[in-house]
Amino acid sequence: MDNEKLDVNTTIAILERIKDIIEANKDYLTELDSAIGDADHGINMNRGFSKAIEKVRNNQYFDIGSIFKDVAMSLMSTVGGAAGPLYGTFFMRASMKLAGHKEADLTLLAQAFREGLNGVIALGKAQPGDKTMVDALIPAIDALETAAKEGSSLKDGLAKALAMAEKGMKDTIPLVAKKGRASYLGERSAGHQDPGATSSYLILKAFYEALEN
Amino acid sequence: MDNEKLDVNTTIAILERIKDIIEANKDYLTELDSAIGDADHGINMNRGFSKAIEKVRNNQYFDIGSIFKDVAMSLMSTVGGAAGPLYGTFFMRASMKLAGHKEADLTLLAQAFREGLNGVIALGKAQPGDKTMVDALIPAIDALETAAKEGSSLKDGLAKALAMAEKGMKDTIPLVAKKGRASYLGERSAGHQDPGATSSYLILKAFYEALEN
Amino acid sequence: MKKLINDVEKVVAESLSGLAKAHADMVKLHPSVRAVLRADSPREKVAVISGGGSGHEPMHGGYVGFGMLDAACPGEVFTSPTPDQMYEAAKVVDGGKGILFIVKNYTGDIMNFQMAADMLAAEGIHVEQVVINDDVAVEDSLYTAGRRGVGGTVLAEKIVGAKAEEGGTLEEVKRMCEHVNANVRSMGMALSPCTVPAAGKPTFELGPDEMEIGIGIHGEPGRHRMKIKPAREIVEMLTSAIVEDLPFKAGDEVLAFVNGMGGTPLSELYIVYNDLSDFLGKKGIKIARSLVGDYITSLEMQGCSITLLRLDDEMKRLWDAPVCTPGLRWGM
Amino acid sequence: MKKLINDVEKVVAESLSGLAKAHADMVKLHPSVRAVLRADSPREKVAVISGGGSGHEPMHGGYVGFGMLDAACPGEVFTSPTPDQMYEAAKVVDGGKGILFIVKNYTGDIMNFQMAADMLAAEGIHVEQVVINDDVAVEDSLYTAGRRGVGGTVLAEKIVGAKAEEGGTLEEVKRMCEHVNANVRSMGMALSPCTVPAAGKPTFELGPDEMEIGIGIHGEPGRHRMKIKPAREIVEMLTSAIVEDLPFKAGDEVLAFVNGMGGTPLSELYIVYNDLSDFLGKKGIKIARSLVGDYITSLEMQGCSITLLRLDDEMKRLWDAPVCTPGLRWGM
Ligand SMILES: Nc1ncnc2c1ncn2[C@@H]1O[C@H](COP(=O)(O)OP(=O)(O)O)[C@@H](O)[C@H]1O
Ligand SMILES: Nc1ncnc2c1ncn2[C@@H]1O[C@H](COP(=O)(O)OP(=O)(O)O)[C@@H](O)[C@H]1O
Ligand SMILES: [Mg+2]
Ligand SMILES: [Mg+2]
Ligand SMILES: [Mg+2]
Ligand SMILES: [Mg+2]
Repeated sequence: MDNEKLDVNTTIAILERIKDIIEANKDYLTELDSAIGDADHGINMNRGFSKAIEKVRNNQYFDIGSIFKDVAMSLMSTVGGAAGPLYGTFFMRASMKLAGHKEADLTLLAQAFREGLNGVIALGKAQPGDKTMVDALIPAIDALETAAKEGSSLKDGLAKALAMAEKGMKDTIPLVAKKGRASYLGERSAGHQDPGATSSYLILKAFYEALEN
Repeated sequence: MDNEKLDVNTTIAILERIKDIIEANKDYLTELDSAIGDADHGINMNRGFSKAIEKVRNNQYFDIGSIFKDVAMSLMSTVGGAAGPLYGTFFMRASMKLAGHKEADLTLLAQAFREGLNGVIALGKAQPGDKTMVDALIPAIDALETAAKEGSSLKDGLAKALAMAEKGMKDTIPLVAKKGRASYLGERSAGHQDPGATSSYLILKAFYEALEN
Repeated sequence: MKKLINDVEKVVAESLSGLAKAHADMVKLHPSVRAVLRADSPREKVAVISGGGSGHEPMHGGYVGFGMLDAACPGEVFTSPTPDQMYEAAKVVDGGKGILFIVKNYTGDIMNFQMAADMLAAEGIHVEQVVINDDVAVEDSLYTAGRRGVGGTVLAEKIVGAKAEEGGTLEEVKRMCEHVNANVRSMGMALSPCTVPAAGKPTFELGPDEMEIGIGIHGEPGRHRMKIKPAREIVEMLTSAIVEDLPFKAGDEVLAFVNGMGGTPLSELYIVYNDLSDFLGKKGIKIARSLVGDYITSLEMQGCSITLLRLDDEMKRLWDAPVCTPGLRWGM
Repeated sequence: MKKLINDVEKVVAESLSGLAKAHADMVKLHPSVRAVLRADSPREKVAVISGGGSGHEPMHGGYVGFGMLDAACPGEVFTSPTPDQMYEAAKVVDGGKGILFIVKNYTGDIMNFQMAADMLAAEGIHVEQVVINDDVAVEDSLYTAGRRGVGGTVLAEKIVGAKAEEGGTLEEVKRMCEHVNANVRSMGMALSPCTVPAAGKPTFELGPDEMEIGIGIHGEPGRHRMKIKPAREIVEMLTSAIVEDLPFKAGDEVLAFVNGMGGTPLSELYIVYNDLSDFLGKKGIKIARSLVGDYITSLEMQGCSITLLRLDDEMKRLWDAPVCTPGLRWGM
């Protein structure tokens, strides 16, 4: 396992970490979703990443793109709701950038994430400030790219991305939702943190923490 | 109004009093019925006596039997449940004894009540100790007859009957119900006072109190 | 108390008015007493009449129509109807072939229907009565009120209604009703109590992890209170009591009826049906017909009841016969 | 949480299994993905497929059968189904005449159905989609998720299913679905919240004297919370919003649909229908057809929704056409 490059083993370790973090935060995410949605986000994400890690554990990989692709397919066919196709698309589009690569440095990872984010925006049509996962992902991936340009280490780059994701996530609190179920609440959606922005933050946290060890 | 004889005016005053007492105890009777029955006894009795007094108020009477008969018909067609036919029968059978009488002394009243009670027993087939209204009515009417034989005043007779009804009512508490809805509870019906015995006691109480004034 | 009502005194009247307006092609209300009548009655057949306390909707008003009831007489919530209702309803739907009263075994129902039967007999109208008493939760004895009439009543009304519709005589229709009653057993349970509108509070209390087994349909408490269990174990408890009682035997064909108490989602009733099907399968009892849904309820109570009816060919044929009522409809 | 279930992870699977066992004459389950299929499909007609989160039973699985849906794809409770479900279901029920997806307007549903449509298109199967968005409680705007699909979906599935059954082309069937959607409006309210089994607690809290107006069907909170009111005033609030929106006018003929959210007694729905009938009568709007009951629910939520569909002769004919599904049945 190499902490400066994302290789197959590191990627699998990250997925294990995502699964653990999502599982640990299942009730928290569901609670956030019950305030402004339909109380299933944590349940859905947990189901998805449990299936994804199962699939990944049972396979042999020679490039990291294939891992991302299997994750994408698992999420797509098990999460459902809005988050399923969105995260499925994120990992699918990222996997296309990573296809054939035995490892990724910060620059490649930033490119893959940008592709993923573009997929999410194309599918969900959310604008920044609409109170969705996009509000955590955009600043995080912007930071990742900047760090890559500045020649940061993978770990430092993810640390900066994570900090921006956290800020983006918290900044969703006062927003009035314009997309997804929370939008039905109109003004009443303000004052609550967006569940999808929170799960995006947690996924990035897992990337960072898995590399830390 | 004569306190030693039940004339038309006294009988109407008694009915007003029954209506008031039942209304005041509507929730209490319903609560007793909710413990071992279906939570409607107070509601049913209140509906019945409200209708009965309405009918009686709108009529002119020349004998007390006709009043009892109108009460019987009202109860029969508005109370429903078990209590409707039972109290309907009580007043109907009593009215037959009182038919044509402008007034009743203690002896005649005791005879009328005995007839009524016999009707209740014939219809409902309850034995003493089955935890029904019969458990209040039997000792009360026994006492009424004894008092009549002893030459008591109407008021004293009713006082004795009322005391016995109260005892009979309270004595239903430890009993296991054998008739009516409470019987479905088996042993669990013990420890609760029977709603029908309670309404019988309240009706006798109204007789007594109306005469007291 | 949270209810979609206007006035606790008017819940039955307004609900019946809504029923009649929504299903004017099938039912109408009696002009003077509280009774739901077939829109097309009277016809030359045995008239089948049922009734009982309200709060069990769609029973009985929802079962008035072709192939089922000719009239239903609803009392106040959980309170037997009064004799004048059955008397007046019978006078309208009587087609000269006699009348069958289907009565659930409750002291009040028995007495009120009996009084109506006496009043009608006095006018030369031939009335027969069958008392349904299928609830195995209640100990039966000559010296008690006996078993309650519950889910079996719905099946009896359908099958007996079909028998009357196809031209059965009063004697035949009555015998079929007794036959259904002899072959049907039920038991119910509740996860939560219900609230009689006029009473304003729940008929009993249940802890957050408790359920009540052997519940009736009037919000009366059941026989046992216990910690809540998985659906599979609840089904086993209820169905074991039912199967042992008749008893139902391997090879028997049954109609399996999973009934919701009013506040239970249909999805849960299907889970119960799934477990019931497994349970009966293991006993070698064959489900030949089924019914799943809210058919005899207790206001908003959460819970279910299970009813099994041992079928023969005639009962199957009568069950399958067309029926067109607000609450049960097929074949037309 | 009190529910008749065995395992929070298995509620959907076991419930579907019960549905399929109870109605084997009408429906069967797909062997590999979670989908309810017509027992007799495929046939040479346009196949109509719907789906969405579970918890709304009988919708959608209960609407599979003659004259309505060819397949239903249920997701987890309140969670959109995944594309593989619609994809595999479509491959089974495709009769070569094309497929219509009836989709409720929720971000997740839209995206998952779209993905399935793309996958099918890639294999040369012609799929059209109509998105139902009848909930007037939600402000509509190009820049938001738009209105939800609620009660109108049930009516669309019935009418569109009949159009497909009588041999309509994909284009015609799609146009009918758009026509229904253009003429239908709904609004709902809740007296109590519901509990997603896997979440274990209510989706929101309501005080003992509060109700929530403008509720959706996913236990999501509504737009206004207020003190509970008599049914008549609730009907007026919901129906005014509906009538003003289309707008419905004096002389219009409508289908009036009073829907229960799952935990509301039928008797209360009839009270609501009674008030609705009065309200529309005063406005000169004529009820030509009606539907009262639990047809699109939110688990055990107490509350109701009102849906009005402006009818024309063709919609009336298609509404009256025979339908034979577990949840809706007449004419056969
Ligand atoms: N159009 C969209 N674009 C991006 N993200 C979205 C969009 N709609 C919803 N989301 C995200 O999805 C999250 C909800 O996911 P989830 O609860 O799993 O789905 P559902 O709303 O279908 O129940 C929201 O918190 C939001 O972050
Ligand atoms: N067979 C019977 N004989 C005498 N009294 C009876 C009988 N059955 C029931 N009762 C009386 O009726 C009371 C219940 O009346 P009520 O609640 O109005 O009727 P229901 O049980 O039909 O709801 C009981 O408390 C009991 O005193
Ligand atoms: Mg959600
Ligand atoms: Mg009672
Ligand atoms: Mg009663
Ligand atoms: Mg969801």
